[in-house]
Amino acid sequence: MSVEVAVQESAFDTGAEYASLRAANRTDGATAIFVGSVRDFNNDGRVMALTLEHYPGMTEKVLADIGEQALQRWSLGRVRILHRVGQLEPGEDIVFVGVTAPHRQSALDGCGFIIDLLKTEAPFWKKESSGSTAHWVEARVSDRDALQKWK
Amino acid sequence: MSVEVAVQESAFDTGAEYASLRAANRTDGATAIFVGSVRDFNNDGRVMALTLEHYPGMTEKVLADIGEQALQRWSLGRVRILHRVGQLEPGEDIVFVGVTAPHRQSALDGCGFIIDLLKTEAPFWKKESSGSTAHWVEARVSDRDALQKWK
Amino acid sequence: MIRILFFAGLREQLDCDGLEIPAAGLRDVARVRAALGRRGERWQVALQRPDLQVAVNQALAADASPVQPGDEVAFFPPVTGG
Amino acid sequence: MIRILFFAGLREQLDCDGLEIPAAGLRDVARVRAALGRRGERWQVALQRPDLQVAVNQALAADASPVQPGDEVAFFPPVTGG
Repeated sequence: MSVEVAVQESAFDTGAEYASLRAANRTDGATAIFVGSVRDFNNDGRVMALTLEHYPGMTEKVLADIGEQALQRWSLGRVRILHRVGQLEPGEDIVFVGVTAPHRQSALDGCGFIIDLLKTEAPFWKKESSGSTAHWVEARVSDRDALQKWK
Repeated sequence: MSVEVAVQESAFDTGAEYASLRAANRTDGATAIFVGSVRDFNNDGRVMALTLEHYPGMTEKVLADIGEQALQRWSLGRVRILHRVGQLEPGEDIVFVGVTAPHRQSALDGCGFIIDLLKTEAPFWKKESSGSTAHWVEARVSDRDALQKWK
Repeated sequence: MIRILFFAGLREQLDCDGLEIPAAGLRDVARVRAALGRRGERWQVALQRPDLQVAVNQALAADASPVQPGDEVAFFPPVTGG
Repeated sequence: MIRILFFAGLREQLDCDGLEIPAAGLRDVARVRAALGRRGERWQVALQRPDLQVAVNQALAADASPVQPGDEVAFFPPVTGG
Protein backbone atom coordinates (compact mmCIF):
# COMPACT_ATOMS: atom_id res chain seq x y z
CA MET A 1 0.00 0.00 0.00
CA SER A 2 1.42 3.34 -1.01
CA VAL A 3 0.41 6.90 -1.73
CA GLU A 4 2.55 8.96 -4.08
CA VAL A 5 1.82 12.56 -4.94
CA ALA A 6 3.56 15.18 -7.05
CA VAL A 7 2.97 18.81 -7.91
CA GLN A 8 4.92 19.67 -11.03
CA GLU A 9 5.26 22.15 -13.89
CA SER A 10 6.19 19.46 -16.40
CA ALA A 11 3.67 17.35 -18.29
CA PHE A 12 2.98 13.78 -17.18
CA ASP A 13 2.59 10.68 -19.35
CA THR A 14 -0.57 8.75 -18.50
CA GLY A 15 0.80 5.58 -20.12
CA ALA A 16 3.96 5.75 -17.99
CA GLU A 17 1.93 6.47 -14.86
CA TYR A 18 -0.26 3.47 -15.60
CA ALA A 19 2.82 1.29 -16.05
CA SER A 20 4.14 2.46 -12.70
CA LEU A 21 0.84 1.58 -10.96
CA ARG A 22 0.99 -1.92 -12.45
CA ALA A 23 4.72 -2.65 -12.07
CA ALA A 24 5.19 -5.78 -9.92
CA ASN A 25 1.58 -5.48 -8.80
CA ARG A 26 -0.06 -8.91 -8.96
CA THR A 27 -2.46 -8.49 -6.05
CA ASP A 28 -4.60 -5.72 -7.54
CA GLY A 29 -6.70 -6.81 -10.51
CA ALA A 30 -8.34 -3.39 -10.87
CA THR A 31 -6.94 -0.01 -11.88
CA ALA A 32 -9.04 3.15 -12.12
CA ILE A 33 -7.68 6.37 -13.58
CA PHE A 34 -9.08 9.85 -13.86
CA VAL A 35 -7.37 12.53 -15.95
CA GLY A 36 -8.53 16.14 -16.13
CA SER A 37 -7.47 18.17 -19.19
CA VAL A 38 -7.64 21.82 -20.26
CA ARG A 39 -10.78 22.33 -22.29
CA ASP A 40 -11.41 24.90 -24.96
CA PHE A 41 -13.94 26.54 -22.65
CA ASN A 42 -14.77 29.33 -25.03
CA ASN A 43 -17.36 28.28 -27.53
CA ASP A 44 -16.20 30.90 -29.99
CA GLY A 45 -13.21 28.72 -30.75
CA ARG A 46 -10.68 31.14 -29.28
CA VAL A 47 -7.66 29.37 -27.87
CA MET A 48 -7.38 29.87 -24.16
CA ALA A 49 -4.49 29.36 -21.80
CA LEU A 50 -4.67 28.39 -18.18
CA THR A 51 -2.39 29.34 -15.30
CA LEU A 52 -2.41 27.16 -12.21
CA GLU A 53 -1.32 28.76 -8.94
CA HIS A 54 -0.91 26.70 -5.78
CA TYR A 55 0.16 26.91 -2.15
CA PRO A 56 3.56 25.19 -2.10
CA GLY A 57 3.91 22.87 0.86
CA MET A 58 0.24 22.73 1.72
CA THR A 59 -0.69 21.28 -1.68
CA GLU A 60 1.50 18.22 -1.27
CA LYS A 61 0.25 17.65 2.29
CA VAL A 62 -3.40 17.87 1.26
CA LEU A 63 -2.92 15.52 -1.69
CA ALA A 64 -1.08 12.98 0.47
CA ASP A 65 -3.79 13.22 3.12
CA ILE A 66 -6.60 12.72 0.59
CA GLY A 67 -4.72 9.73 -0.84
CA GLU A 68 -4.28 8.20 2.64
CA GLN A 69 -7.97 8.67 3.42
CA ALA A 70 -8.92 6.84 0.21
CA LEU A 71 -6.38 4.08 0.83
CA GLN A 72 -7.72 3.40 4.34
CA ARG A 73 -11.37 3.64 3.42
CA TRP A 74 -11.27 1.24 0.45
CA SER A 75 -8.18 -0.91 1.21
CA LEU A 76 -6.53 0.25 -1.98
CA GLY A 77 -3.18 -0.99 -3.24
CA ARG A 78 -1.51 2.02 -4.80
CA VAL A 79 -2.60 5.63 -5.06
CA ARG A 80 -0.92 8.13 -7.35
CA ILE A 81 -1.94 11.77 -7.60
CA LEU A 82 -0.21 14.24 -9.93
CA HIS A 83 -1.19 17.86 -10.45
CA ARG A 84 0.42 20.38 -12.72
CA VAL A 85 1.00 24.05 -11.94
CA GLY A 86 2.13 26.98 -14.05
CA GLN A 87 1.13 27.72 -17.61
CA LEU A 88 -1.01 25.19 -19.52
CA GLU A 89 -2.33 25.16 -23.06
CA PRO A 90 -5.69 23.81 -24.29
CA GLY A 91 -5.63 20.03 -24.58
CA GLU A 92 -2.90 19.61 -21.98
CA ASP A 93 -3.50 17.36 -18.99
CA ILE A 94 -3.83 18.99 -15.56
CA VAL A 95 -4.44 16.24 -13.06
CA PHE A 96 -3.89 12.47 -12.87
CA VAL A 97 -5.49 10.24 -10.25
CA GLY A 98 -4.63 6.54 -10.43
CA VAL A 99 -5.73 3.88 -7.99
CA THR A 100 -5.24 0.10 -7.87
CA ALA A 101 -7.27 -2.33 -5.77
CA PRO A 102 -8.19 -6.00 -5.58
CA HIS A 103 -11.78 -5.11 -6.55
CA ARG A 104 -13.09 -2.83 -9.25
CA GLN A 105 -15.64 -0.97 -7.13
CA SER A 106 -12.97 -0.01 -4.59
CA ALA A 107 -10.72 1.28 -7.36
CA LEU A 108 -13.49 3.31 -9.02
CA ASP A 109 -14.85 4.68 -5.73
CA GLY A 110 -11.38 5.52 -4.42
CA CYS A 111 -10.59 7.36 -7.66
CA GLY A 112 -13.86 9.33 -7.58
CA PHE A 113 -13.41 10.20 -3.91
CA ILE A 114 -9.89 11.54 -4.49
CA ILE A 115 -10.83 13.80 -7.38
CA ASP A 116 -13.92 15.10 -5.52
CA LEU A 117 -11.88 15.96 -2.43
CA LEU A 118 -9.05 17.43 -4.50
CA LYS A 119 -11.54 19.76 -6.20
CA THR A 120 -12.64 21.28 -2.88
CA GLU A 121 -9.64 20.93 -0.54
CA ALA A 122 -6.40 21.08 -2.50
CA PRO A 123 -5.09 24.67 -2.75
CA PHE A 124 -4.93 25.16 -6.52
CA TRP A 125 -6.42 28.11 -8.37
CA LYS A 126 -7.04 28.42 -12.09
CA LYS A 127 -6.73 31.63 -14.06
CA GLU A 128 -8.04 31.57 -17.61
CA SER A 129 -6.66 33.89 -20.21
CA SER A 130 -7.93 34.49 -23.69
CA GLY A 131 -6.04 37.05 -25.71
CA SER A 132 -5.52 40.12 -23.52
CA THR A 133 -8.10 39.31 -20.82
CA ALA A 134 -7.64 37.03 -17.84
CA HIS A 135 -9.87 36.04 -14.95
CA TRP A 136 -9.81 33.69 -11.98
CA VAL A 137 -12.08 30.69 -12.39
CA GLU A 138 -14.98 30.68 -9.92
CA ALA A 139 -15.48 27.65 -7.68
CA ARG A 140 -18.59 25.67 -8.57
CA VAL A 141 -21.32 24.79 -6.07
CA SER A 142 -21.56 21.39 -7.79
CA ASP A 143 -18.03 20.59 -6.62
CA ARG A 144 -19.06 21.15 -3.02
CA ASP A 145 -22.28 19.18 -3.52
CA ALA A 146 -20.29 16.26 -4.95
CA LEU A 147 -18.80 15.66 -1.48
CA GLN A 148 -22.19 14.63 -0.10
CA LYS A 149 -21.89 11.15 -1.56
CA TRP A 150 -18.78 10.43 0.53
CA LYS A 151 -20.30 11.46 3.90
CA MET B 1 -19.74 11.11 -29.86
CA SER B 2 -18.43 7.67 -30.69
CA VAL B 3 -18.31 4.13 -29.34
CA GLU B 4 -15.44 1.89 -30.38
CA VAL B 5 -15.08 -1.70 -29.26
CA ALA B 6 -12.62 -4.48 -29.98
CA VAL B 7 -12.22 -8.10 -28.98
CA GLN B 8 -8.66 -9.17 -29.57
CA GLU B 9 -6.01 -11.74 -28.73
CA SER B 10 -3.20 -9.20 -28.75
CA ALA B 11 -2.28 -7.02 -25.80
CA PHE B 12 -3.39 -3.39 -25.69
CA ASP B 13 -1.37 -0.36 -24.62
CA THR B 14 -3.24 1.77 -22.09
CA GLY B 15 -1.07 4.79 -22.86
CA ALA B 16 -1.86 4.55 -26.58
CA GLU B 17 -5.57 4.03 -25.85
CA TYR B 18 -5.54 7.12 -23.64
CA ALA B 19 -3.86 9.12 -26.41
CA SER B 20 -6.54 8.01 -28.84
CA LEU B 21 -9.33 9.10 -26.47
CA ARG B 22 -7.70 12.54 -26.16
CA ALA B 23 -6.64 13.09 -29.78
CA ALA B 24 -8.28 16.27 -31.13
CA ASN B 25 -10.69 16.19 -28.20
CA ARG B 26 -10.99 19.69 -26.74
CA THR B 27 -14.61 19.49 -25.59
CA ASP B 28 -14.16 16.79 -22.96
CA GLY B 29 -12.17 17.89 -19.93
CA ALA B 30 -12.60 14.54 -18.17
CA THR B 31 -11.32 11.06 -18.97
CA ALA B 32 -12.03 8.00 -16.84
CA ILE B 33 -10.34 4.67 -17.42
CA PHE B 34 -10.78 1.26 -15.92
CA VAL B 35 -8.35 -1.57 -16.61
CA GLY B 36 -8.78 -5.13 -15.35
CA SER B 37 -5.66 -7.30 -15.12
CA VAL B 38 -4.92 -10.95 -14.41
CA ARG B 39 -4.24 -11.39 -10.73
CA ASP B 40 -2.16 -14.00 -9.01
CA PHE B 41 -5.34 -15.39 -7.47
CA ASN B 42 -3.61 -18.23 -5.71
CA ASN B 43 -2.25 -17.14 -2.39
CA ASP B 44 0.37 -19.89 -2.44
CA GLY B 45 2.29 -17.84 -4.99
CA ARG B 46 1.82 -20.33 -7.79
CA VAL B 47 1.75 -18.67 -11.19
CA MET B 48 -1.59 -19.09 -12.85
CA ALA B 49 -2.66 -18.69 -16.45
CA LEU B 50 -6.05 -17.60 -17.69
CA THR B 51 -7.90 -18.57 -20.86
CA LEU B 52 -10.67 -16.28 -22.08
CA GLU B 53 -13.37 -17.82 -24.26
CA HIS B 54 -16.04 -15.69 -25.90
CA TYR B 55 -19.02 -15.85 -28.23
CA PRO B 56 -17.72 -14.29 -31.45
CA GLY B 57 -20.22 -11.94 -33.00
CA MET B 58 -22.37 -11.54 -29.91
CA THR B 59 -19.50 -10.17 -27.83
CA GLU B 60 -18.90 -7.22 -30.13
CA LYS B 61 -22.64 -6.46 -30.32
CA VAL B 62 -23.07 -6.53 -26.54
CA LEU B 63 -20.02 -4.30 -25.97
CA ALA B 64 -21.20 -1.80 -28.58
CA ASP B 65 -24.70 -1.80 -27.07
CA ILE B 66 -23.37 -1.24 -23.53
CA GLY B 67 -21.20 1.61 -24.84
CA GLU B 68 -24.18 3.22 -26.61
CA GLN B 69 -26.30 2.98 -23.48
CA ALA B 70 -23.60 4.73 -21.46
CA LEU B 71 -23.07 7.38 -24.14
CA GLN B 72 -26.78 8.23 -24.24
CA ARG B 73 -27.31 8.17 -20.49
CA TRP B 74 -24.42 10.47 -19.55
CA SER B 75 -23.84 12.47 -22.78
CA LEU B 76 -20.33 11.11 -23.06
CA GLY B 77 -17.86 12.14 -25.75
CA ARG B 78 -15.94 8.99 -26.61
CA VAL B 79 -16.30 5.45 -25.36
CA ARG B 80 -13.67 2.78 -25.98
CA ILE B 81 -13.99 -0.81 -24.80
CA LEU B 82 -11.32 -3.44 -25.44
CA HIS B 83 -11.39 -7.02 -24.22
CA ARG B 84 -8.81 -9.71 -24.76
CA VAL B 85 -9.50 -13.37 -25.46
CA GLY B 86 -7.26 -16.43 -25.60
CA GLN B 87 -4.38 -17.23 -23.30
CA LEU B 88 -3.29 -14.64 -20.71
CA GLU B 89 -0.50 -14.67 -18.14
CA PRO B 90 -0.54 -13.18 -14.62
CA GLY B 91 -0.06 -9.43 -14.72
CA GLU B 92 -1.41 -9.07 -18.24
CA ASP B 93 -4.31 -6.70 -18.89
CA ILE B 94 -7.70 -8.19 -19.81
CA VAL B 95 -10.10 -5.31 -20.29
CA PHE B 96 -9.89 -1.58 -21.00
CA VAL B 97 -12.80 0.81 -20.59
CA GLY B 98 -12.12 4.45 -21.46
CA VAL B 99 -14.65 7.26 -21.43
CA THR B 100 -14.39 11.00 -22.06
CA ALA B 101 -16.97 13.60 -21.04
CA PRO B 102 -17.31 17.31 -20.39
CA HIS B 103 -17.79 16.60 -16.67
CA ARG B 104 -15.91 14.28 -14.36
CA GLN B 105 -18.92 12.64 -12.73
CA SER B 106 -20.31 11.61 -16.13
CA ALA B 107 -16.97 10.12 -17.14
CA LEU B 108 -16.59 8.18 -13.88
CA ASP B 109 -20.21 6.99 -13.80
CA GLY B 110 -20.16 6.02 -17.48
CA CYS B 111 -16.96 4.04 -16.94
CA GLY B 112 -18.35 2.25 -13.86
CA PHE B 113 -21.63 1.47 -15.63
CA ILE B 114 -19.84 -0.06 -18.61
CA ILE B 115 -17.63 -2.37 -16.57
CA ASP B 116 -20.57 -3.43 -14.37
CA LEU B 117 -22.72 -4.31 -17.39
CA LEU B 118 -19.81 -5.98 -19.18
CA LYS B 119 -19.28 -8.23 -16.15
CA THR B 120 -22.84 -9.57 -16.31
CA GLU B 121 -23.87 -9.30 -19.98
CA ALA B 122 -20.85 -9.69 -22.25
CA PRO B 123 -20.31 -13.35 -23.21
CA PHE B 124 -16.79 -13.97 -21.96
CA TRP B 125 -15.77 -16.90 -19.77
CA LYS B 126 -12.57 -17.30 -17.80
CA LYS B 127 -10.81 -20.58 -17.21
CA GLU B 128 -8.00 -20.57 -14.66
CA SER B 129 -5.19 -23.04 -14.85
CA SER B 130 -2.47 -23.67 -12.33
CA GLY B 131 -0.04 -26.40 -13.22
CA SER B 132 -1.99 -29.40 -14.43
CA THR B 133 -5.41 -28.38 -13.10
CA ALA B 134 -7.90 -26.04 -14.74
CA HIS B 135 -11.36 -24.84 -13.80
CA TRP B 136 -13.97 -22.41 -15.05
CA VAL B 137 -14.30 -19.30 -12.92
CA GLU B 138 -17.67 -19.06 -11.17
CA ALA B 139 -19.77 -15.95 -11.64
CA ARG B 140 -20.02 -13.84 -8.50
CA VAL B 141 -23.31 -12.74 -6.96
CA SER B 142 -21.64 -9.40 -6.21
CA ASP B 143 -21.37 -8.73 -9.94
CA ARG B 144 -25.11 -9.14 -10.34
CA ASP B 145 -25.76 -7.01 -7.23
CA ALA B 146 -23.55 -4.24 -8.65
CA LEU B 147 -26.17 -3.61 -11.34
CA GLN B 148 -28.66 -2.36 -8.76
CA LYS B 149 -27.02 1.04 -8.61
CA TRP B 150 -27.77 1.67 -12.31
CA LYS B 151 -31.51 0.84 -12.14
CA MET C 1 -33.66 -25.50 -38.63
CA ILE C 2 -32.44 -23.73 -35.54
CA ARG C 3 -28.74 -23.32 -34.89
CA ILE C 4 -27.79 -24.19 -31.29
CA LEU C 5 -24.51 -23.13 -29.65
CA PHE C 6 -22.93 -24.00 -26.29
CA PHE C 7 -20.05 -22.19 -24.59
CA ALA C 8 -17.47 -22.63 -21.85
CA GLY C 9 -18.28 -25.14 -19.08
CA LEU C 10 -21.56 -26.14 -20.70
CA ARG C 11 -19.80 -26.89 -23.99
CA GLU C 12 -17.33 -29.13 -22.15
CA GLN C 13 -20.08 -30.79 -20.12
CA LEU C 14 -22.02 -31.70 -23.26
CA ASP C 15 -18.87 -32.28 -25.26
CA CYS C 16 -20.58 -30.32 -28.03
CA ASP C 17 -20.09 -26.78 -29.26
CA GLY C 18 -23.15 -26.66 -31.47
CA LEU C 19 -25.73 -28.50 -33.53
CA GLU C 20 -28.76 -27.89 -35.72
CA ILE C 21 -32.23 -29.04 -34.75
CA PRO C 22 -35.51 -28.92 -36.71
CA ALA C 23 -37.50 -25.80 -35.91
CA ALA C 24 -40.91 -27.50 -35.99
CA GLY C 25 -42.89 -26.72 -32.82
CA LEU C 26 -40.00 -24.91 -31.14
CA ARG C 27 -41.53 -21.47 -30.99
CA ASP C 28 -39.79 -20.21 -27.84
CA VAL C 29 -36.61 -20.76 -25.84
CA ALA C 30 -38.34 -22.99 -23.28
CA ARG C 31 -39.37 -25.41 -26.04
CA VAL C 32 -35.87 -25.41 -27.53
CA ARG C 33 -34.43 -26.17 -24.11
CA ALA C 34 -36.93 -29.01 -23.55
CA ALA C 35 -36.20 -30.53 -26.97
CA LEU C 36 -32.47 -30.51 -26.24
CA GLY C 37 -33.11 -32.10 -22.83
CA ARG C 38 -34.71 -35.07 -24.55
CA ARG C 39 -31.32 -35.96 -26.04
CA GLY C 40 -30.39 -37.76 -22.81
CA GLU C 41 -30.02 -37.33 -19.05
CA ARG C 42 -26.72 -35.49 -19.30
CA TRP C 43 -28.41 -32.89 -21.56
CA GLN C 44 -31.50 -32.75 -19.36
CA VAL C 45 -29.40 -32.00 -16.24
CA ALA C 46 -26.99 -29.58 -17.89
CA LEU C 47 -29.73 -27.50 -19.53
CA GLN C 48 -31.89 -27.23 -16.41
CA ARG C 49 -29.13 -25.53 -14.43
CA PRO C 50 -31.11 -22.55 -13.11
CA ASP C 51 -28.45 -19.88 -13.70
CA LEU C 52 -27.84 -20.81 -17.34
CA GLN C 53 -27.96 -17.79 -19.66
CA VAL C 54 -29.46 -17.90 -23.12
CA ALA C 55 -29.16 -15.69 -26.21
CA VAL C 56 -31.33 -15.63 -29.32
CA ASN C 57 -29.60 -14.23 -32.38
CA GLN C 58 -26.76 -12.98 -30.19
CA ALA C 59 -28.95 -10.98 -27.79
CA LEU C 60 -29.64 -12.04 -24.20
CA ALA C 61 -33.04 -13.74 -23.99
CA ALA C 62 -35.31 -15.62 -21.58
CA ASP C 63 -37.39 -18.81 -21.63
CA ALA C 64 -40.36 -16.93 -23.06
CA SER C 65 -38.39 -15.32 -25.89
CA PRO C 66 -39.75 -16.34 -29.33
CA VAL C 67 -37.65 -18.47 -31.68
CA GLN C 68 -38.08 -18.78 -35.45
CA PRO C 69 -36.61 -21.06 -38.11
CA GLY C 70 -33.12 -19.85 -38.97
CA ASP C 71 -32.49 -18.39 -35.52
CA GLU C 72 -29.30 -18.92 -33.55
CA VAL C 73 -29.90 -19.95 -29.93
CA ALA C 74 -26.96 -20.09 -27.55
CA PHE C 75 -26.81 -21.51 -24.03
CA PHE C 76 -23.98 -20.70 -21.64
CA PRO C 77 -23.00 -20.41 -17.97
CA PRO C 78 -23.11 -16.99 -16.30
CA VAL C 79 -20.51 -14.81 -17.97
CA THR C 80 -17.23 -14.08 -16.17
CA GLY C 81 -15.32 -11.61 -18.32
CA GLY C 82 -13.91 -8.23 -17.38
CA MET D 1 4.89 36.89 15.00
CA ILE D 2 2.36 35.21 12.76
CA ARG D 3 3.13 34.64 9.09
CA ILE D 4 0.19 35.59 6.85
CA LEU D 5 -0.17 34.41 3.22
CA PHE D 6 -2.64 35.33 0.47
CA PHE D 7 -3.25 33.45 -2.77
CA ALA D 8 -4.82 33.83 -6.21
CA GLY D 9 -7.54 36.50 -6.57
CA LEU D 10 -7.20 37.59 -2.96
CA ARG D 11 -3.46 38.12 -3.39
CA GLU D 12 -4.14 40.30 -6.44
CA GLN D 13 -6.94 42.19 -4.71
CA LEU D 14 -4.70 43.07 -1.75
CA ASP D 15 -1.62 43.42 -3.95
CA CYS D 16 0.19 41.44 -1.27
CA ASP D 17 1.31 37.85 -1.14
CA GLY D 18 2.23 37.80 2.50
CA LEU D 19 3.27 39.68 5.63
CA GLU D 20 4.13 39.14 9.28
CA ILE D 21 2.01 40.52 12.10
CA PRO D 22 2.58 40.51 15.87
CA ALA D 23 0.95 37.52 17.53
CA ALA D 24 -0.14 39.39 20.66
CA GLY D 25 -3.86 38.84 21.31
CA LEU D 26 -4.43 36.93 18.06
CA ARG D 27 -5.34 33.58 19.56
CA ASP D 28 -7.67 32.36 16.80
CA VAL D 29 -8.33 32.81 13.08
CA ALA D 30 -11.22 35.22 13.68
CA ARG D 31 -8.90 37.58 15.56
CA VAL D 32 -6.23 37.36 12.88
CA ARG D 33 -8.82 38.17 10.24
CA ALA D 34 -10.10 41.15 12.28
CA ALA D 35 -6.57 42.47 12.81
CA LEU D 36 -5.87 42.31 9.09
CA GLY D 37 -9.19 44.05 8.35
CA ARG D 38 -8.03 47.06 10.37
CA ARG D 39 -5.33 47.72 7.78
CA GLY D 40 -7.91 49.57 5.64
CA GLU D 41 -11.23 49.29 3.91
CA ARG D 42 -9.88 47.24 1.00
CA TRP D 43 -8.57 44.67 3.49
CA GLN D 44 -11.76 44.79 5.51
CA VAL D 45 -13.91 44.06 2.46
CA ALA D 46 -11.63 41.42 0.92
CA LEU D 47 -11.23 39.43 4.13
CA GLN D 48 -14.95 39.40 4.98
CA ARG D 49 -15.85 37.61 1.74
CA PRO D 50 -17.98 34.80 3.17
CA ASP D 51 -16.60 31.97 1.02
CA LEU D 52 -12.94 32.73 1.79
CA GLN D 53 -11.01 29.63 2.87
CA VAL D 54 -8.34 29.69 5.54
CA ALA D 55 -5.50 27.36 6.50
CA VAL D 56 -3.41 27.29 9.67
CA ASN D 57 0.01 25.68 9.27
CA GLN D 58 -1.05 24.37 5.84
CA ALA D 59 -4.19 22.58 7.04
CA LEU D 60 -7.71 23.81 6.31
CA ALA D 61 -9.09 25.69 9.31
CA ALA D 62 -12.06 27.76 10.47
CA ASP D 63 -12.62 31.06 12.30
CA ALA D 64 -12.51 29.28 15.67
CA SER D 65 -9.22 27.48 14.94
CA PRO D 66 -6.50 28.42 17.45
CA VAL D 67 -3.43 30.39 16.33
CA GLN D 68 -0.07 30.56 18.11
CA PRO D 69 3.07 32.66 17.68
CA GLY D 70 5.10 31.22 14.79
CA ASP D 71 2.05 29.88 12.98
CA GLU D 72 1.44 30.32 9.26
CA VAL D 73 -2.08 31.50 8.43
CA ALA D 74 -3.20 31.58 4.81
CA PHE D 75 -6.32 33.12 3.32
CA PHE D 76 -7.53 32.24 -0.18
CA PRO D 77 -10.59 32.08 -2.44
CA PRO D 78 -12.35 28.71 -2.86
CA VAL D 79 -9.96 26.31 -4.58
CA THR D 80 -10.44 25.51 -8.27
CA GLY D 81 -7.88 22.85 -9.16
CA GLY D 82 -8.42 19.46 -10.73
